[in-house]
Amino acid sequence: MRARVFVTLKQGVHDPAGKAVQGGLVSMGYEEVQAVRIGKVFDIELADGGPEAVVRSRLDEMCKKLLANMVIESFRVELL
Amino acid sequence: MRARVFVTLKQGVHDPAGKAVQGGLVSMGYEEVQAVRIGKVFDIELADGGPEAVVRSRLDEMCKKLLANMVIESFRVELL
Amino acid sequence: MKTGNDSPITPEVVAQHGLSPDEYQRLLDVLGRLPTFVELGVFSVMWSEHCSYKSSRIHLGRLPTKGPRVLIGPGENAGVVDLGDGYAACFKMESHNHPSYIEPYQGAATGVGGILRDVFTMGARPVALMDSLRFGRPEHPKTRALVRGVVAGIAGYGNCMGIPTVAGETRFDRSYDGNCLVNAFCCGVVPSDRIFLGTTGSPGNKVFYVGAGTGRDGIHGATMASTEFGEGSEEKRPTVQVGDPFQEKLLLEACLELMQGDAIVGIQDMGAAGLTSSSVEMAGRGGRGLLLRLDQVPMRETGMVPYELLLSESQERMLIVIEPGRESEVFAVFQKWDLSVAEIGEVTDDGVWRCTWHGEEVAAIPVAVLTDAAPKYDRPQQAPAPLPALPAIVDADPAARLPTLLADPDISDKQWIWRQYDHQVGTDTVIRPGADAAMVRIKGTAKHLAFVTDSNGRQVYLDPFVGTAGQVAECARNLACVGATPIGLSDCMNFGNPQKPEIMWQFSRSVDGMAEACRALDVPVISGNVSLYNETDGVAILPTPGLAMVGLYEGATPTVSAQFTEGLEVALLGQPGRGWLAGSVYARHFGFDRHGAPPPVDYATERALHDALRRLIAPGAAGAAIAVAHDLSEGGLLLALAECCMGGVGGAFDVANDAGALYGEDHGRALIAYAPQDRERVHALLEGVPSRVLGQTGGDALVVAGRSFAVTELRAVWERAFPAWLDGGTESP
Amino acid sequence: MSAALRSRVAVLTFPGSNCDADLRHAVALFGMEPVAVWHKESTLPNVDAVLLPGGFSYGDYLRCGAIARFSPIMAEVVRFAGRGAPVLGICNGFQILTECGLVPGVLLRNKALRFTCRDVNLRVQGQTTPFTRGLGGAALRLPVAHAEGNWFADAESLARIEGEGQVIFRYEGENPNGAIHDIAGVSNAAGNVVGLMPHPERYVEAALGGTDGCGVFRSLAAAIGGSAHTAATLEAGA
Ligand SMILES: Nc1ncnc2c1ncn2[C@@H]1O[C@H](COP(=O)(O)OP(=O)(O)O)[C@@H](O)[C@H]1O
Ligand SMILES: [Mg+2]
Repeated sequence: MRARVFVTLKQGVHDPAGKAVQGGLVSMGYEEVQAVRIGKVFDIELADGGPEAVVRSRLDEMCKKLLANMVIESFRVELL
Repeated sequence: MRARVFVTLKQGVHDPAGKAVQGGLVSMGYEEVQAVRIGKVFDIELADGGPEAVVRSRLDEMCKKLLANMVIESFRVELL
Repeated sequence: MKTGNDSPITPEVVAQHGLSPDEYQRLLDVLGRLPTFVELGVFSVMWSEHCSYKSSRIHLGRLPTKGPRVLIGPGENAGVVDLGDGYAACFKMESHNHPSYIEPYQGAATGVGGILRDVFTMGARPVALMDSLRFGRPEHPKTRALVRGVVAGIAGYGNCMGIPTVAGETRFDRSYDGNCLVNAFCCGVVPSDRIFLGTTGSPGNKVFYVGAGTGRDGIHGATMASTEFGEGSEEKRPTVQVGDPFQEKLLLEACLELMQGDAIVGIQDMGAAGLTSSSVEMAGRGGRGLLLRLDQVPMRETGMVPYELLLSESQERMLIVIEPGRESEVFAVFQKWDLSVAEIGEVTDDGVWRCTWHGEEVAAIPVAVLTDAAPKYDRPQQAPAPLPALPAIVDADPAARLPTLLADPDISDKQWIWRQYDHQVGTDTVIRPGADAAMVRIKGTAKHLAFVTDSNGRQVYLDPFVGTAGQVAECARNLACVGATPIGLSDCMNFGNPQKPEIMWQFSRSVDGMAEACRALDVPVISGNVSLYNETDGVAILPTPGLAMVGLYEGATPTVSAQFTEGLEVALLGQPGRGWLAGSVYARHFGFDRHGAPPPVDYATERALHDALRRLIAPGAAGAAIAVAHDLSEGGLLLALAECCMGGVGGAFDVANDAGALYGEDHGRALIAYAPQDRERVHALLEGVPSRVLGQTGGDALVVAGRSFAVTELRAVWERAFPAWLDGGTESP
Repeated sequence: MSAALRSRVAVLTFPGSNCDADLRHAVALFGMEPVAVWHKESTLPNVDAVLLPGGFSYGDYLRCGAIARFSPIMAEVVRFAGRGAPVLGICNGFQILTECGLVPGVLLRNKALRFTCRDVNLRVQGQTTPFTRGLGGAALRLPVAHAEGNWFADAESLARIEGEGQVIFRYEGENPNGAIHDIAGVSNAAGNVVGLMPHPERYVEAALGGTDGCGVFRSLAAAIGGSAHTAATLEAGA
C-alpha cells in the first residue's frame, strides 16, 4: 500500500528558497516565472494497514507529529 | 497560470533523509512504514505564456536545467 | 485605500495589544487624543517590555558602562571597544527565547540573524558568534526536539553567513521545561574612525529601506516576547519569522560596501517591532522627526496595510539615512547585490513621527511620546523566603562519582553541537570550541580577541548578587586561561515575570552583583538585552543572566592548551579553597540543587590569579612558561583534571578523597601544567599567587584520590553521553 | 619576484560565497596574486588559474551550486577549463563544478543529515593535477565543513572515474559524509579541473591548527609559474 504526503508552507510564511529559485529562473531568461513555492513530497510504502479510515488517521498523526512542522506548514495526504 | 512540478530521486539513488524519516516513524510506533522517499514539489506562478505546448516545453527546460539534477532526479510537470 | 485605521478600539483591543488600563490612560494623557488603530499598534510595541525596558531601565543604570577603551556603550545597536592601532571591537548579546520555544529552528536562526545585523549596522564585519542555550530536563518530552531545532537553526544561519560560531554553553534544568533560552552573541571588528550610528542628521535627509521585502512575519513578536506563556499559547501563536541567511549575507556585503564611502548619515537594522522601532529609535537619537511613506515600502505579500507594515518583523531589513543627492550610490550598491531598495521618507524638523499611506496620514506621534514618555516602573521587590541550607552529604567514596558527573548533561562533551557550527570559516580561529575561551586573530595585526559566555542559573538562584558576581569572575578567569585581558561584557538578562516582587528582586540583585564584579575586575558593560516573562503557567526559569565577555590578547598566537601532554608538572593556582559544595554539580547529584549559598568571590585573589595566568601564557623570549591552563569551575578540581586528560594523556595527582576537595566550586582557582625545567620561571612569574604542585602528567590513567581511571574510559563516558541521549548513541558526534 | 611577475589567480565570488576572502589570503601567502572576480562578470581577467570558493551560493537553496552554475562568469570558466587551464572548486565550489558538469558526480546530503565541521584524513592519488603535483600518495589532514558533501555517481560512471584515475582525494579512516568509495575529491578526464570537499585554504598556517593545505597551493604555484601568462610577463620584464 502506498501513500503520498504533500507538505507545503502555510500561506504568508516566507519561502526564501522559493524566492531564490524564482530569481534564478528569471535571470536564466524565464521571465514568465512570477513566484515559486517549494514543498516536500513523501512517498510512503505501508504494510497492509487495515481499513482506509485507520490508515488515513495514522498518516494524519505522522504528519502532525513528524512530517510537517505544524507551526509553519500544512499537509495533504493521498492514498494511492 | 499555475504549474506544479514534482522532482523525485531516481530509483537506486540513496535517500538518507527518507531513510531517517522512515526510521523515525517506526521508532515512534508506526511500524507499518516500510519505506519513505522524499521529493520536492514546486508551485509555480506563471505570467500568461501563450499556447500550452509552449508553456510545457519551457517548463520542461526549466526542470532539466535547474529544478532537477538529471543525474539523480526525474521530474513531472502538471499544469493547473 | 484600506489603512487598517477603521477598526474600533475597545478595552479588549487595548488588552490584546498588551497595554494595561493604566498604560492606556497614560497613552491618552501624553498623546492628548484618542489614538488611531495604527497608532495603538505602534504604542503596543514601543511600550512593550521588549522595546521600552520599562521594568528594567532604572536598574540597568547601575551597571558600569564606561572605561578607557569604551567608544560606545549601551544605547546603540551594539557597544564598541577600542583595540588600539585604529581597530575596535563591536559586540552584543541578545535573546530569542520565546520565538525559539515556538519554532526552534526559525526562532534560533532569526536570533542569530538579528544579532549579526546589530553588529554590521555599526560598520563592523562580524568575526565571531557565540550561543548560550538553556533547555528543560533531558527527559522532558520536548527537550530533544528543541535542542535539535535550536542547534540546527543557529548552524543554518551562522554557517551560511560565513561567521564562525566559536564558543557557547548549554545547560539543562527543569525550570526551563516550558521556556528554553537562546541567547546569541556576535562580535565584529570595525575601524575605530568608521563607526556608524543609528541617527538621522539634518532635516531633509532621505530615509531608505534596503534588504528583503516586508511580509506578515512575526506581527506582534515584540509583544509576544513580553508576556508570559500559558496553556494554549502554542495554538495562538502568530506567524513565525522565517530567516533567510542568504539575503542577510548579501545585506551584510552591500552595507559594508556602501560604508566604504560617506553617503550614510545613519543606519539602523529592523529587529523587534521592525519598521516602527527602528525609525522611532533613529528619530529619537537624532532628536528629529521622520516621515515614512508606507506605500513605498517593498512588500513581499499583496494586500498589506499600514498596521501590518509597521509591526511586521520580517527579517533581513535595514533603514539608511543619507544626505539628499547621494541616492544613486545607494541604488547602485543594493542593486548590484540584488536587494530591494526604496526611498521611503525623510527626516523632518518637527520631532513628530509620521506615516502616510498613499498620501493619507495614518499616524502622527511626537517621537518623545513613544520613547521618553514610555512607562518606567520601579516595580516592587521582595526577597524570597530563605532557602534550606545544604544538608551534610554522606558519601564514602566521592572520587568514584567521577564517571557519573562526566556524563551529566551539563558537563558532558558538546561536540555534537559545535561540530554543526562552522567554527573555522574566516581562517582566523586560533582557539576552537571546547577550550575555556575561544580566540580569533585579526589578520595583519598581533591582536587576538578571546570570547567566553558563562552563566550559572543555579548559583544565581541561590543568591542573585553573589551568583552573578561569581559568573563575571568566571568569565574573566576563562579569558585569563587563554592569556587575554577582559575589555568588555555584554549581558542578556533572562528572568521571569517582573510583576512578581521576588522576580524583580532577583533581577535587581543580579544587576548589582554584576555591577560590583565588573567594577572590581575593570570590565565595562557595553551592551546587553533583557528578556522577562520567561514563565509558563506561573513557573519561572532560574534567574539567568547570560554573560558574554570579550578579551584582548596581543602578541604571537598563544600556544597554551587545556589538554595535558606527557611529562608536565601540574599545579593548582589560587587559594586551595574551602571545599564549597553548595550550588555545585556534586550537590545537585544528591538532589540538593536549591540549597545553600553559592561560593563567594574575592576580587583581589581573582585579579592576582588572572594577572599571573596572563604572565605565564605570554610568549616571552623563551616561549610561554606554561603549556596548559584550565580554570576550575563546575565540578571543581576533579572535573578540571579529568577535562585536561581528554586529549588522551593522564597523570597522577595528590588530592584527598574528600568531596569538598574534589568537587568544591570555590572561585579564584586554575590548573596549570609546565615542563619541569620551567618550574623556576613559573614560580617567578606567579609573583606570590599561591600554588601547590599536584603531580605529574603521563600515562593513560588519571590516578587521583586513591583511584585509577582509564583515560579512554573517562573520555568515552564524557563523549558519548550527549549524542547517546539525542540519537540513541548510534552515531559519532 | 616583483608583483608584476607574479602569477595571477582568479577567486570567484558568487552571492553567498563565504570562503572567497580566505582563499585570496591563502593564494597571496604562496606568492600568487589573487584577483577577485564577481559572478556577474562575463569575461575573466588575464589569469593563470580559477578558484571557486566555499560558502553557500544562493543560500544552497534548491541544491548546492545549482543556481550559481548559471552565473554569467561560469560560461567563461567552462571555456577556460576547456583550454586545459587549472580550475579548482572547494566545497561549494566543488558543488558548482559538479552542477555544471566540469567534474563528475553529485553531492548529496551527509549521511548523518547534519552539517559537520571536523578534520579528516585524506590520501592523494589518481592522475597528477595542477593542484597535486608532488603530492601523489601523500596523507593529508584537512578540515571539512559542509552539510552536503556525500559524493555519489552511478556504478558505471564510478567504475570509469576510478579506472581513469579521476579520484584525486580519498578519505582515510573516518568518512565524514557517506561519500561512495570514500571519495573526497575528483578531477575531469583531462586532470586540469579538480573539485574537493575539504578546505586546504584553512590549513596553511600553523596558528590555525595545520599546514597540510600548503601542498595544494605550492603545487598550483609551481604549475602556473611557467604558464603562458607568467612566461610572457617574465620576457617583457627581462
Ligand atoms: N542588560 C543590559 N545591560 C546593558 N545594556 C543593555 C541591557 N539591556 C539592554 N541594553 C542596551 O539597551 C539598548 C537597547 O537594546 P535592544 O532593544 O536589545 O537593542 P535592539 O533594539 O537592537 O534589539 C542596547 O544598546 C543595549 O545594549
Ligand atoms: Mg538593533
